[in-house]
Amino acid sequence: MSISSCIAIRADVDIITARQRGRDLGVELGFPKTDLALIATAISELARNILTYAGEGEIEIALEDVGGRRGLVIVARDQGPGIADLALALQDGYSTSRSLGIGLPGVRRLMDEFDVVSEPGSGTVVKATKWQ
Amino acid sequence: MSISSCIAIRADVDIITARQRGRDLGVELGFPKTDLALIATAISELARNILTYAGEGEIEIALEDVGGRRGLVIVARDQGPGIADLALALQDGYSTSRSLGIGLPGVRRLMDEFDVVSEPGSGTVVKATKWQ
Amino acid sequence: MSIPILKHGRTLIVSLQSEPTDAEFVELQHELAQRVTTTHANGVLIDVTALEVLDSFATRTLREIGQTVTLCGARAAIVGVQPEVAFAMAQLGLSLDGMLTALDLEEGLALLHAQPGVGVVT
Amino acid sequence: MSIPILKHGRTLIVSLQSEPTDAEFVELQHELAQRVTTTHANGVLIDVTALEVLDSFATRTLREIGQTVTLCGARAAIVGVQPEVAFAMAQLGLSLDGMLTALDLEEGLALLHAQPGVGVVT
Ligand SMILES: Nc1ncnc2c1ncn2[C@@H]1O[C@H](COP(=O)(O)OP(=O)(O)O)[C@@H](O)[C@H]1O
Ligand SMILES: Nc1ncnc2c1ncn2[C@@H]1O[C@H](COP(=O)(O)OP(=O)(O)O)[C@@H](O)[C@H]1O
Repeated sequence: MSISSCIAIRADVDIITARQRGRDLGVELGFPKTDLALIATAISELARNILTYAGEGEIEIALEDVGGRRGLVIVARDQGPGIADLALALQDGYSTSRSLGIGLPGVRRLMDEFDVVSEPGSGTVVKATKWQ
Repeated sequence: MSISSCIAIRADVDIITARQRGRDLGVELGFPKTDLALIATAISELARNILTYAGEGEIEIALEDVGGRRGLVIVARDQGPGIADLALALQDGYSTSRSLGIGLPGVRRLMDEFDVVSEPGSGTVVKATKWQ
Repeated sequence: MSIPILKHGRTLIVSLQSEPTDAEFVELQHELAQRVTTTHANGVLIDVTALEVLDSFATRTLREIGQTVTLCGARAAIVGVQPEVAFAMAQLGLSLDGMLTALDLEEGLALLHAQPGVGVVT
Repeated sequence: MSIPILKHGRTLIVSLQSEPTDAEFVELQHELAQRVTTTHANGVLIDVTALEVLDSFATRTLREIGQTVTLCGARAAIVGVQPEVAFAMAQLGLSLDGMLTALDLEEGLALLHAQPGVGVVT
Protein backbone atom coordinates (compact mmCIF):
# COMPACT_ATOMS: atom_id res chain seq x y z
CA MET A 1 0.00 0.00 0.00
CA SER A 2 1.40 3.37 -1.00
CA ILE A 3 1.45 5.61 2.03
CA SER A 4 2.57 8.89 0.54
CA SER A 5 2.47 10.58 -2.81
CA CYS A 6 3.80 13.90 -4.03
CA ILE A 7 2.48 15.66 -7.14
CA ALA A 8 4.19 18.68 -8.69
CA ILE A 9 1.62 21.37 -9.59
CA ARG A 10 2.66 23.33 -12.67
CA ALA A 11 -0.29 23.21 -15.08
CA ASP A 12 -4.05 22.72 -14.87
CA VAL A 13 -3.81 19.01 -15.71
CA ASP A 14 -1.78 18.52 -12.53
CA ILE A 15 -4.85 19.56 -10.52
CA ILE A 16 -6.71 16.58 -11.97
CA THR A 17 -3.78 14.22 -11.35
CA ALA A 18 -3.49 15.37 -7.74
CA ARG A 19 -7.14 14.89 -6.87
CA GLN A 20 -7.19 11.52 -8.64
CA ARG A 21 -4.20 10.44 -6.56
CA GLY A 22 -5.97 11.60 -3.39
CA ARG A 23 -9.04 9.62 -4.31
CA ASP A 24 -6.98 6.51 -5.00
CA LEU A 25 -5.27 6.71 -1.63
CA GLY A 26 -8.64 7.31 0.01
CA VAL A 27 -10.04 4.19 -1.66
CA GLU A 28 -7.04 2.14 -0.45
CA LEU A 29 -7.64 3.38 3.07
CA GLY A 30 -11.30 2.39 2.82
CA PHE A 31 -12.86 5.88 3.06
CA PRO A 32 -16.59 6.02 2.22
CA LYS A 33 -17.62 7.49 -1.13
CA THR A 34 -18.78 10.78 0.42
CA ASP A 35 -15.39 11.38 2.04
CA LEU A 36 -13.63 10.61 -1.25
CA ALA A 37 -15.54 13.44 -2.91
CA LEU A 38 -14.73 15.82 -0.04
CA ILE A 39 -11.02 14.90 -0.19
CA ALA A 40 -10.83 15.24 -3.98
CA THR A 41 -12.60 18.60 -3.88
CA ALA A 42 -10.28 19.91 -1.15
CA ILE A 43 -7.22 18.86 -3.16
CA SER A 44 -8.65 20.55 -6.23
CA GLU A 45 -9.10 23.87 -4.44
CA LEU A 46 -5.64 23.83 -2.86
CA ALA A 47 -3.91 22.80 -6.10
CA ARG A 48 -5.65 25.57 -8.04
CA ASN A 49 -4.59 28.14 -5.44
CA ILE A 50 -0.97 27.04 -5.91
CA LEU A 51 -1.28 27.49 -9.67
CA THR A 52 -3.13 30.82 -9.45
CA TYR A 53 -1.19 32.54 -6.69
CA ALA A 54 2.23 30.90 -6.60
CA GLY A 55 2.59 29.68 -10.20
CA GLU A 56 3.90 26.31 -9.03
CA GLY A 57 4.28 24.11 -5.99
CA GLU A 58 3.37 20.62 -4.82
CA ILE A 59 0.65 18.57 -3.22
CA GLU A 60 1.62 15.80 -0.85
CA ILE A 61 -0.95 13.21 0.10
CA ALA A 62 -0.11 10.88 2.98
CA LEU A 63 -1.52 8.44 5.48
CA GLU A 64 -1.39 9.56 9.08
CA ASP A 65 -1.68 7.13 11.93
CA VAL A 66 -2.06 8.60 15.40
CA GLY A 67 -2.42 5.89 18.00
CA GLY A 68 -4.30 3.61 15.64
CA ARG A 69 -6.55 6.38 14.35
CA ARG A 70 -5.96 6.72 10.66
CA GLY A 71 -6.38 9.76 8.51
CA LEU A 72 -5.56 11.12 5.10
CA VAL A 73 -3.41 14.24 5.11
CA ILE A 74 -3.16 16.75 2.29
CA VAL A 75 -0.22 19.15 2.35
CA ALA A 76 -0.19 21.95 -0.25
CA ARG A 77 3.18 23.68 -0.41
CA ASP A 78 4.52 26.54 -2.50
CA GLN A 79 7.29 29.17 -2.51
CA GLY A 80 4.93 31.86 -3.83
CA PRO A 81 4.20 35.33 -2.49
CA GLY A 82 2.49 34.06 0.66
CA ILE A 83 -0.69 35.42 2.22
CA ALA A 84 -0.45 38.86 3.84
CA ASP A 85 -3.70 38.77 5.79
CA LEU A 86 -4.65 35.21 6.72
CA ALA A 87 -7.79 36.15 8.63
CA LEU A 88 -9.08 37.90 5.50
CA ALA A 89 -8.06 35.04 3.19
CA LEU A 90 -10.07 32.63 5.37
CA GLN A 91 -13.23 34.68 4.95
CA ASP A 92 -15.91 33.47 2.56
CA GLY A 93 -15.98 35.55 -0.58
CA TYR A 94 -12.59 37.19 -0.15
CA SER A 95 -10.45 36.86 -3.25
CA THR A 96 -7.55 38.77 -4.77
CA SER A 97 -8.23 37.15 -8.16
CA ARG A 98 -11.35 36.90 -10.29
CA SER A 99 -12.35 33.86 -8.28
CA LEU A 100 -15.22 33.07 -5.87
CA GLY A 101 -13.08 33.32 -2.74
CA ILE A 102 -14.42 30.20 -1.06
CA GLY A 103 -11.42 27.92 -1.59
CA LEU A 104 -9.66 28.24 1.76
CA PRO A 105 -12.74 28.60 4.02
CA GLY A 106 -14.39 25.84 1.96
CA VAL A 107 -11.51 23.40 2.42
CA ARG A 108 -11.65 24.13 6.14
CA ARG A 109 -15.30 23.01 6.11
CA LEU A 110 -14.64 19.94 3.94
CA MET A 111 -11.87 18.52 6.14
CA ASP A 112 -11.62 17.66 9.86
CA GLU A 113 -8.41 19.54 10.57
CA PHE A 114 -7.05 22.57 8.79
CA ASP A 115 -3.92 24.63 9.21
CA VAL A 116 -2.24 27.37 7.18
CA VAL A 117 1.28 28.66 7.64
CA SER A 118 2.17 31.55 5.40
CA GLU A 119 4.31 34.63 5.48
CA PRO A 120 4.59 37.25 2.77
CA GLY A 121 7.66 36.39 0.72
CA SER A 122 8.19 32.90 2.06
CA GLY A 123 5.41 30.88 0.50
CA THR A 124 2.40 29.04 1.83
CA VAL A 125 1.82 25.65 3.42
CA VAL A 126 -1.71 24.38 3.94
CA LYS A 127 -2.27 21.13 5.84
CA ALA A 128 -5.68 19.48 5.96
CA THR A 129 -6.64 16.13 7.44
CA LYS A 130 -9.65 13.84 7.07
CA TRP A 131 -9.99 11.24 9.84
CA GLN A 132 -11.45 7.86 9.18
CA MET B 1 -0.60 50.18 -38.94
CA SER B 2 -1.66 52.72 -36.31
CA ILE B 3 -0.02 51.80 -33.06
CA SER B 4 -1.52 54.29 -30.68
CA SER B 5 -4.68 56.31 -30.46
CA CYS B 6 -5.93 58.85 -27.96
CA ILE B 7 -9.59 59.74 -27.54
CA ALA B 8 -10.81 62.65 -25.43
CA ILE B 9 -13.78 61.65 -23.26
CA ARG B 10 -16.17 64.56 -22.72
CA ALA B 11 -19.63 63.27 -23.74
CA ASP B 12 -21.40 59.94 -24.01
CA VAL B 13 -20.75 59.64 -27.76
CA ASP B 14 -17.02 59.62 -26.97
CA ILE B 15 -17.54 56.32 -25.15
CA ILE B 16 -18.74 54.78 -28.39
CA THR B 17 -15.88 56.32 -30.39
CA ALA B 18 -13.32 55.02 -27.88
CA ARG B 19 -14.54 51.45 -27.89
CA GLN B 20 -14.85 51.45 -31.67
CA ARG B 21 -11.24 52.62 -31.91
CA GLY B 22 -10.18 49.84 -29.51
CA ARG B 23 -12.00 47.27 -31.61
CA ASP B 24 -10.36 48.55 -34.80
CA LEU B 25 -6.89 48.33 -33.32
CA GLY B 26 -7.72 44.86 -32.00
CA VAL B 27 -8.79 43.78 -35.49
CA GLU B 28 -5.54 45.14 -36.97
CA LEU B 29 -3.57 43.18 -34.40
CA GLY B 30 -5.49 40.05 -35.28
CA PHE B 31 -7.27 39.48 -31.96
CA PRO B 32 -10.03 36.83 -32.06
CA LYS B 33 -13.67 37.98 -32.03
CA THR B 34 -14.17 37.07 -28.38
CA ASP B 35 -11.22 39.21 -27.27
CA LEU B 36 -12.52 42.14 -29.35
CA ALA B 37 -15.75 42.09 -27.36
CA LEU B 38 -13.83 41.90 -24.07
CA ILE B 39 -11.60 44.83 -25.07
CA ALA B 40 -14.51 47.00 -26.29
CA THR B 41 -16.47 46.29 -23.11
CA ALA B 42 -13.49 47.18 -20.90
CA ILE B 43 -12.99 50.47 -22.75
CA SER B 44 -16.67 51.25 -22.39
CA GLU B 45 -16.60 50.77 -18.61
CA LEU B 46 -13.45 52.85 -18.13
CA ALA B 47 -14.64 55.66 -20.40
CA ARG B 48 -17.97 55.87 -18.60
CA ASN B 49 -16.20 56.05 -15.22
CA ILE B 50 -14.20 59.03 -16.52
CA LEU B 51 -17.39 60.76 -17.58
CA THR B 52 -19.32 59.94 -14.42
CA TYR B 53 -16.69 60.58 -11.77
CA ALA B 54 -14.16 62.98 -13.34
CA GLY B 55 -16.32 64.80 -15.91
CA GLU B 56 -13.64 64.46 -18.56
CA GLY B 57 -10.40 62.73 -19.39
CA GLU B 58 -8.90 60.54 -22.08
CA ILE B 59 -8.56 56.97 -23.24
CA GLU B 60 -5.33 55.89 -24.87
CA ILE B 61 -5.21 52.65 -26.81
CA ALA B 62 -1.82 51.30 -27.79
CA LEU B 63 0.07 48.28 -28.98
CA GLU B 64 2.54 46.84 -26.49
CA ASP B 65 5.36 44.57 -27.56
CA VAL B 66 7.33 42.86 -24.81
CA GLY B 67 10.00 40.61 -26.27
CA GLY B 68 7.83 39.67 -29.24
CA ARG B 69 4.71 39.12 -27.16
CA ARG B 70 2.10 41.57 -28.36
CA GLY B 71 -0.75 43.05 -26.41
CA LEU B 72 -3.31 45.79 -26.58
CA VAL B 73 -3.09 48.32 -23.77
CA ILE B 74 -5.90 50.57 -22.60
CA VAL B 75 -4.96 53.56 -20.46
CA ALA B 76 -7.81 55.58 -18.94
CA ARG B 77 -6.60 58.88 -17.52
CA ASP B 78 -8.36 61.74 -15.76
CA GLN B 79 -7.66 64.68 -13.42
CA GLY B 80 -10.82 64.05 -11.43
CA PRO B 81 -11.30 63.60 -7.67
CA GLY B 82 -9.43 60.27 -7.57
CA ILE B 83 -10.42 57.18 -5.60
CA ALA B 84 -10.08 57.38 -1.82
CA ASP B 85 -10.38 53.66 -1.03
CA LEU B 86 -9.09 51.57 -3.91
CA ALA B 87 -9.66 48.20 -2.21
CA LEU B 88 -13.31 49.16 -1.78
CA ALA B 89 -13.65 50.47 -5.37
CA LEU B 90 -12.36 47.13 -6.66
CA GLN B 91 -15.05 45.17 -4.86
CA ASP B 92 -18.02 43.89 -6.84
CA GLY B 93 -21.12 45.93 -6.16
CA TYR B 94 -19.40 48.93 -4.59
CA SER B 95 -20.50 52.19 -6.18
CA THR B 96 -20.69 55.82 -5.10
CA SER B 97 -23.19 56.54 -7.91
CA ARG B 98 -26.46 54.82 -8.76
CA SER B 99 -24.52 52.39 -10.84
CA LEU B 100 -23.98 48.60 -10.60
CA GLY B 101 -20.47 48.88 -9.16
CA ILE B 102 -18.96 46.17 -11.32
CA GLY B 103 -17.00 48.39 -13.70
CA LEU B 104 -13.55 48.23 -12.12
CA PRO B 105 -13.64 44.64 -10.81
CA GLY B 106 -15.28 43.63 -14.10
CA VAL B 107 -12.54 45.18 -16.23
CA ARG B 108 -10.01 43.34 -14.11
CA ARG B 109 -11.78 40.09 -15.01
CA LEU B 110 -12.07 40.96 -18.70
CA MET B 111 -8.39 41.81 -19.21
CA ASP B 112 -5.13 39.94 -18.52
CA GLU B 113 -3.39 42.70 -16.61
CA PHE B 114 -4.92 45.48 -14.59
CA ASP B 115 -3.49 48.35 -12.63
CA VAL B 116 -4.98 51.44 -10.96
CA VAL B 117 -3.06 54.46 -9.71
CA SER B 118 -5.18 57.03 -7.95
CA GLU B 119 -4.90 59.50 -5.17
CA PRO B 120 -7.65 61.76 -3.84
CA GLY B 121 -7.21 65.11 -5.52
CA SER B 122 -4.78 64.03 -8.23
CA GLY B 123 -6.89 62.02 -10.62
CA THR B 124 -7.01 58.40 -11.70
CA VAL B 125 -5.02 56.29 -14.16
CA VAL B 126 -6.21 52.79 -15.00
CA LYS B 127 -4.06 50.57 -17.21
CA ALA B 128 -5.36 47.30 -18.57
CA THR B 129 -3.70 44.92 -21.02
CA LYS B 130 -4.96 42.06 -23.16
CA TRP B 131 -2.21 39.77 -24.43
CA GLN B 132 -2.43 38.07 -27.77
CA MET C 1 -36.40 60.14 -30.91
CA SER C 2 -33.60 58.59 -32.91
CA ILE C 3 -34.43 54.91 -32.28
CA PRO C 4 -37.52 53.82 -34.27
CA ILE C 5 -40.21 51.73 -32.55
CA LEU C 6 -42.31 49.55 -34.87
CA LYS C 7 -45.66 47.99 -34.09
CA HIS C 8 -46.53 44.44 -35.13
CA GLY C 9 -49.96 43.39 -33.88
CA ARG C 10 -49.82 44.12 -30.17
CA THR C 11 -46.04 43.85 -30.00
CA LEU C 12 -43.65 46.80 -30.12
CA ILE C 13 -40.39 46.02 -31.90
CA VAL C 14 -37.15 47.94 -31.48
CA SER C 15 -34.19 47.03 -33.68
CA LEU C 16 -31.06 48.69 -32.37
CA GLN C 17 -29.09 49.24 -35.57
CA SER C 18 -26.15 51.28 -34.36
CA GLU C 19 -24.72 51.50 -30.84
CA PRO C 20 -27.05 53.82 -28.90
CA THR C 21 -25.51 56.46 -26.65
CA ASP C 22 -26.35 56.42 -22.95
CA ALA C 23 -28.82 59.26 -23.50
CA GLU C 24 -30.55 57.37 -26.33
CA PHE C 25 -30.89 54.29 -24.14
CA VAL C 26 -32.57 56.33 -21.42
CA GLU C 27 -34.83 58.02 -23.98
CA LEU C 28 -35.82 54.58 -25.29
CA GLN C 29 -36.80 53.53 -21.79
CA HIS C 30 -39.17 56.52 -21.41
CA GLU C 31 -40.54 56.18 -24.91
CA LEU C 32 -41.33 52.47 -24.60
CA ALA C 33 -43.23 52.92 -21.36
CA GLN C 34 -45.33 55.67 -23.00
CA ARG C 35 -46.00 53.61 -26.11
CA VAL C 36 -47.01 50.46 -24.25
CA THR C 37 -49.71 52.44 -22.52
CA THR C 38 -50.89 54.55 -25.46
CA THR C 39 -50.87 51.75 -28.05
CA HIS C 40 -52.19 49.06 -25.73
CA ALA C 41 -49.24 46.80 -26.54
CA ASN C 42 -48.74 43.62 -24.53
CA GLY C 43 -45.25 42.76 -25.68
CA VAL C 44 -41.94 44.50 -26.41
CA LEU C 45 -39.09 42.98 -28.38
CA ILE C 46 -35.65 44.57 -28.40
CA ASP C 47 -33.30 43.23 -31.05
CA VAL C 48 -29.63 43.71 -30.17
CA THR C 49 -28.17 41.53 -32.97
CA ALA C 50 -26.19 44.47 -34.38
CA LEU C 51 -24.60 45.46 -31.06
CA GLU C 52 -20.99 44.50 -30.41
CA VAL C 53 -20.99 45.62 -26.78
CA LEU C 54 -23.49 45.48 -23.93
CA ASP C 55 -21.72 47.11 -21.02
CA SER C 56 -22.96 47.60 -17.47
CA PHE C 57 -24.89 50.76 -18.35
CA ALA C 58 -26.66 49.19 -21.34
CA THR C 59 -27.46 46.07 -19.32
CA ARG C 60 -28.86 48.05 -16.43
CA THR C 61 -30.99 50.10 -18.80
CA LEU C 62 -32.30 47.01 -20.60
CA ARG C 63 -33.21 45.49 -17.23
CA GLU C 64 -34.96 48.71 -16.25
CA ILE C 65 -36.83 48.71 -19.56
CA GLY C 66 -37.97 45.16 -18.76
CA GLN C 67 -39.17 46.26 -15.33
CA THR C 68 -40.88 49.40 -16.61
CA VAL C 69 -42.67 47.57 -19.39
CA THR C 70 -43.76 44.84 -16.99
CA LEU C 71 -45.14 47.43 -14.56
CA CYS C 72 -47.15 48.86 -17.45
CA GLY C 73 -48.66 45.41 -17.95
CA ALA C 74 -46.70 44.05 -20.91
CA ARG C 75 -43.71 41.69 -21.28
CA ALA C 76 -40.33 42.49 -22.78
CA ALA C 77 -37.80 40.18 -24.37
CA ILE C 78 -34.24 40.81 -25.58
CA VAL C 79 -33.30 38.95 -28.74
CA GLY C 80 -30.10 38.42 -30.72
CA VAL C 81 -27.39 38.81 -28.07
CA GLN C 82 -24.25 37.70 -29.95
CA PRO C 83 -22.13 34.92 -28.42
CA GLU C 84 -19.06 37.16 -27.92
CA VAL C 85 -21.21 39.80 -26.29
CA ALA C 86 -22.79 37.21 -23.99
CA PHE C 87 -19.36 35.90 -23.04
CA ALA C 88 -18.06 39.39 -22.24
CA MET C 89 -21.16 40.14 -20.16
CA ALA C 90 -20.74 36.94 -18.16
CA GLN C 91 -17.06 37.78 -17.52
CA LEU C 92 -17.99 41.29 -16.44
CA GLY C 93 -20.52 39.78 -14.05
CA LEU C 94 -23.65 40.90 -15.85
CA SER C 95 -26.81 39.02 -16.63
CA LEU C 96 -30.26 39.86 -17.90
CA ASP C 97 -31.77 38.09 -14.90
CA GLY C 98 -35.49 38.31 -14.80
CA MET C 99 -35.75 39.16 -18.48
CA LEU C 100 -36.93 36.98 -21.32
CA THR C 101 -34.32 36.24 -23.97
CA ALA C 102 -34.58 34.59 -27.38
CA LEU C 103 -32.38 33.86 -30.38
CA ASP C 104 -34.05 36.19 -32.86
CA LEU C 105 -37.19 38.22 -33.54
CA GLU C 106 -39.22 35.22 -34.70
CA GLU C 107 -38.46 33.19 -31.59
CA GLY C 108 -38.91 36.27 -29.45
CA LEU C 109 -42.45 36.67 -30.79
CA ALA C 110 -43.18 33.01 -30.09
CA LEU C 111 -41.75 33.37 -26.58
CA LEU C 112 -43.85 36.47 -25.83
CA HIS C 113 -46.94 34.69 -27.08
CA ALA C 114 -46.19 31.74 -24.81
CA GLN C 115 -46.37 34.07 -21.79
CA PRO C 116 -49.58 33.90 -19.80
CA GLY C 117 -51.82 36.81 -20.73
CA VAL C 118 -49.84 37.79 -23.81
CA GLY C 119 -50.65 35.03 -26.29
CA VAL C 120 -54.39 35.04 -25.68
CA VAL C 121 -55.15 38.57 -26.83
CA THR C 122 -54.03 39.31 -30.37
CA MET D 1 -12.15 21.21 -29.30
CA SER D 2 -11.65 18.19 -27.11
CA ILE D 3 -15.15 18.02 -25.61
CA PRO D 4 -17.70 16.86 -28.20
CA ILE D 5 -21.00 18.73 -28.54
CA LEU D 6 -23.86 16.69 -30.00
CA LYS D 7 -27.08 18.05 -31.48
CA HIS D 8 -30.43 16.42 -30.81
CA GLY D 9 -33.27 18.35 -32.45
CA ARG D 10 -32.73 21.88 -31.22
CA THR D 11 -30.87 20.81 -28.09
CA LEU D 12 -27.09 20.75 -27.77
CA ILE D 13 -25.85 17.92 -25.56
CA VAL D 14 -22.46 17.78 -23.85
CA SER D 15 -21.50 14.62 -21.99
CA LEU D 16 -18.45 15.28 -19.88
CA GLN D 17 -16.78 11.88 -19.94
CA SER D 18 -13.49 12.60 -18.22
CA GLU D 19 -12.67 15.44 -15.85
CA PRO D 20 -12.12 18.53 -18.03
CA THR D 21 -9.15 20.78 -17.31
CA ASP D 22 -9.79 24.43 -16.46
CA ALA D 23 -8.80 25.42 -20.00
CA GLU D 24 -11.22 22.89 -21.50
CA PHE D 25 -14.05 24.24 -19.34
CA VAL D 26 -13.44 27.79 -20.59
CA GLU D 27 -13.21 26.56 -24.19
CA LEU D 28 -16.54 24.80 -23.72
CA GLN D 29 -18.09 28.08 -22.59
CA HIS D 30 -16.96 29.87 -25.79
CA GLU D 31 -17.91 26.99 -28.02
CA LEU D 32 -21.42 26.56 -26.60
CA ALA D 33 -22.28 30.26 -26.99
CA GLN D 34 -21.12 30.13 -30.63
CA ARG D 35 -23.00 26.93 -31.35
CA VAL D 36 -26.27 28.14 -29.84
CA THR D 37 -26.26 31.06 -32.25
CA THR D 38 -24.97 29.27 -35.34
CA THR D 39 -27.09 26.12 -34.99
CA HIS D 40 -30.17 27.92 -33.75
CA ALA D 41 -30.36 25.72 -30.66
CA ASN D 42 -32.82 26.59 -27.93
CA GLY D 43 -31.54 24.27 -25.24
CA VAL D 44 -28.22 23.06 -23.85
CA LEU D 45 -27.80 19.98 -21.65
CA ILE D 46 -24.56 19.33 -19.80
CA ASP D 47 -24.25 15.84 -18.39
CA VAL D 48 -21.85 15.64 -15.43
CA THR D 49 -22.75 12.07 -14.37
CA ALA D 50 -19.15 10.91 -14.88
CA LEU D 51 -17.57 13.71 -12.83
CA GLU D 52 -16.38 12.92 -9.30
CA VAL D 53 -15.59 16.54 -8.44
CA LEU D 54 -17.19 19.89 -9.16
CA ASP D 55 -14.95 22.40 -7.47
CA SER D 56 -15.33 26.17 -7.26
CA PHE D 57 -13.79 26.75 -10.67
CA ALA D 58 -15.98 24.19 -12.43
CA THR D 59 -19.07 25.49 -10.67
CA ARG D 60 -18.34 29.09 -11.58
CA THR D 61 -17.77 28.11 -15.19
CA LEU D 62 -20.99 26.07 -15.34
CA ARG D 63 -22.88 29.06 -13.93
CA GLU D 64 -21.26 31.34 -16.51
CA ILE D 65 -22.19 28.87 -19.25
CA GLY D 66 -25.79 29.03 -18.03
CA GLN D 67 -25.72 32.85 -18.11
CA THR D 68 -24.02 33.04 -21.52
CA VAL D 69 -26.40 30.54 -23.10
CA THR D 70 -29.41 32.31 -21.58
CA LEU D 71 -28.20 35.68 -22.87
CA CYS D 72 -27.98 34.15 -26.34
CA GLY D 73 -31.64 33.14 -26.03
CA ALA D 74 -31.50 29.45 -25.13
CA ARG D 75 -31.81 27.57 -21.82
CA ALA D 76 -29.17 25.40 -20.14
CA ALA D 77 -29.60 22.56 -17.69
CA ILE D 78 -27.04 20.52 -15.74
CA VAL D 79 -27.89 16.88 -15.36
CA GLY D 80 -26.47 13.96 -13.40
CA VAL D 81 -24.77 15.68 -10.44
CA GLN D 82 -23.84 12.71 -8.23
CA PRO D 83 -25.00 12.76 -4.59
CA GLU D 84 -21.45 12.77 -3.18
CA VAL D 85 -20.51 15.61 -5.51
CA ALA D 86 -23.58 17.60 -4.51
CA PHE D 87 -22.73 17.03 -0.83
CA ALA D 88 -19.14 18.23 -1.31
CA MET D 89 -20.35 21.29 -3.23
CA ALA D 90 -22.75 22.20 -0.44
CA GLN D 91 -20.00 21.81 2.18
CA LEU D 92 -17.69 23.99 0.12
CA GLY D 93 -20.45 26.59 -0.07
CA LEU D 94 -21.27 26.22 -3.77
CA SER D 95 -24.57 26.03 -5.55
CA LEU D 96 -25.84 26.05 -9.11
CA ASP D 97 -28.32 28.78 -8.18
CA GLY D 98 -30.23 30.12 -11.12
CA MET D 99 -29.53 27.06 -13.25
CA LEU D 100 -31.92 24.31 -14.25
CA THR D 101 -30.94 20.87 -12.95
CA ALA D 102 -32.30 17.39 -13.62
CA LEU D 103 -31.53 13.78 -12.75
CA ASP D 104 -30.42 12.62 -16.16
CA LEU D 105 -30.49 13.47 -19.87
CA GLU D 106 -34.05 12.26 -20.37
CA GLU D 107 -35.44 14.37 -17.53
CA GLY D 108 -33.25 17.25 -18.61
CA LEU D 109 -34.79 17.19 -22.08
CA ALA D 110 -38.28 17.14 -20.57
CA LEU D 111 -37.38 20.03 -18.28
CA LEU D 112 -36.00 22.14 -21.16
CA HIS D 113 -39.10 21.46 -23.24
CA ALA D 114 -41.31 22.58 -20.37
CA GLN D 115 -39.66 26.04 -20.48
CA PRO D 116 -41.79 28.70 -22.17
CA GLY D 117 -40.61 29.26 -25.72
CA VAL D 118 -38.44 26.18 -25.81
CA GLY D 119 -40.98 23.41 -26.17
CA VAL D 120 -43.30 25.28 -28.54
CA VAL D 121 -40.96 25.91 -31.43
CA THR D 122 -39.38 22.76 -32.85
N1 LIG E 1 -1.11 29.43 -2.19
C1 LIG E 1 -1.40 30.73 -2.04
N2 LIG E 1 -0.43 31.68 -2.18
C2 LIG E 1 -0.71 33.00 -2.03
N3 LIG E 1 -1.95 33.48 -1.76
C3 LIG E 1 -2.95 32.59 -1.61
C4 LIG E 1 -2.75 31.19 -1.75
N4 LIG E 1 -3.93 30.58 -1.55
C5 LIG E 1 -4.84 31.54 -1.30
N5 LIG E 1 -4.26 32.76 -1.33
C6 LIG E 1 -4.91 34.07 -1.08
O1 LIG E 1 -6.08 33.88 -0.30
C7 LIG E 1 -7.23 34.37 -0.99
C8 LIG E 1 -8.43 33.51 -0.70
O2 LIG E 1 -8.21 32.20 -1.22
P1 LIG E 1 -9.47 31.27 -1.52
O3 LIG E 1 -10.36 31.29 -0.33
O4 LIG E 1 -8.96 29.95 -1.95
O5 LIG E 1 -10.25 32.01 -2.66
P2 LIG E 1 -9.91 32.25 -4.19
O6 LIG E 1 -8.79 31.33 -4.58
O7 LIG E 1 -11.19 31.93 -4.86
O8 LIG E 1 -9.54 33.70 -4.28
C9 LIG E 1 -6.82 34.38 -2.44
O9 LIG E 1 -7.58 35.29 -3.21
C10 LIG E 1 -5.34 34.75 -2.36
O10 LIG E 1 -5.19 36.15 -2.19
N1 LIG F 1 -12.16 57.60 -12.84
C1 LIG F 1 -12.61 57.62 -11.57
N2 LIG F 1 -12.48 58.71 -10.78
C2 LIG F 1 -12.94 58.73 -9.51
N3 LIG F 1 -13.58 57.68 -8.93
C3 LIG F 1 -13.75 56.56 -9.66
C4 LIG F 1 -13.29 56.46 -11.01
N4 LIG F 1 -13.61 55.23 -11.46
C5 LIG F 1 -14.22 54.59 -10.44
N5 LIG F 1 -14.30 55.39 -9.35
C6 LIG F 1 -14.89 55.05 -8.02
O1 LIG F 1 -14.88 53.64 -7.87
C7 LIG F 1 -16.22 53.15 -7.66
C8 LIG F 1 -16.39 51.80 -8.30
O2 LIG F 1 -16.27 51.92 -9.70
P1 LIG F 1 -16.91 50.80 -10.63
O3 LIG F 1 -16.49 49.46 -10.11
O4 LIG F 1 -16.55 51.11 -12.04
O5 LIG F 1 -18.45 50.91 -10.39
P2 LIG F 1 -19.52 52.02 -10.80
O6 LIG F 1 -18.90 52.91 -11.82
O7 LIG F 1 -20.65 51.20 -11.32
O8 LIG F 1 -19.84 52.72 -9.52
C9 LIG F 1 -17.12 54.22 -8.24
O9 LIG F 1 -18.41 54.19 -7.67
C10 LIG F 1 -16.34 55.49 -7.89
O10 LIG F 1 -16.57 55.85 -6.55
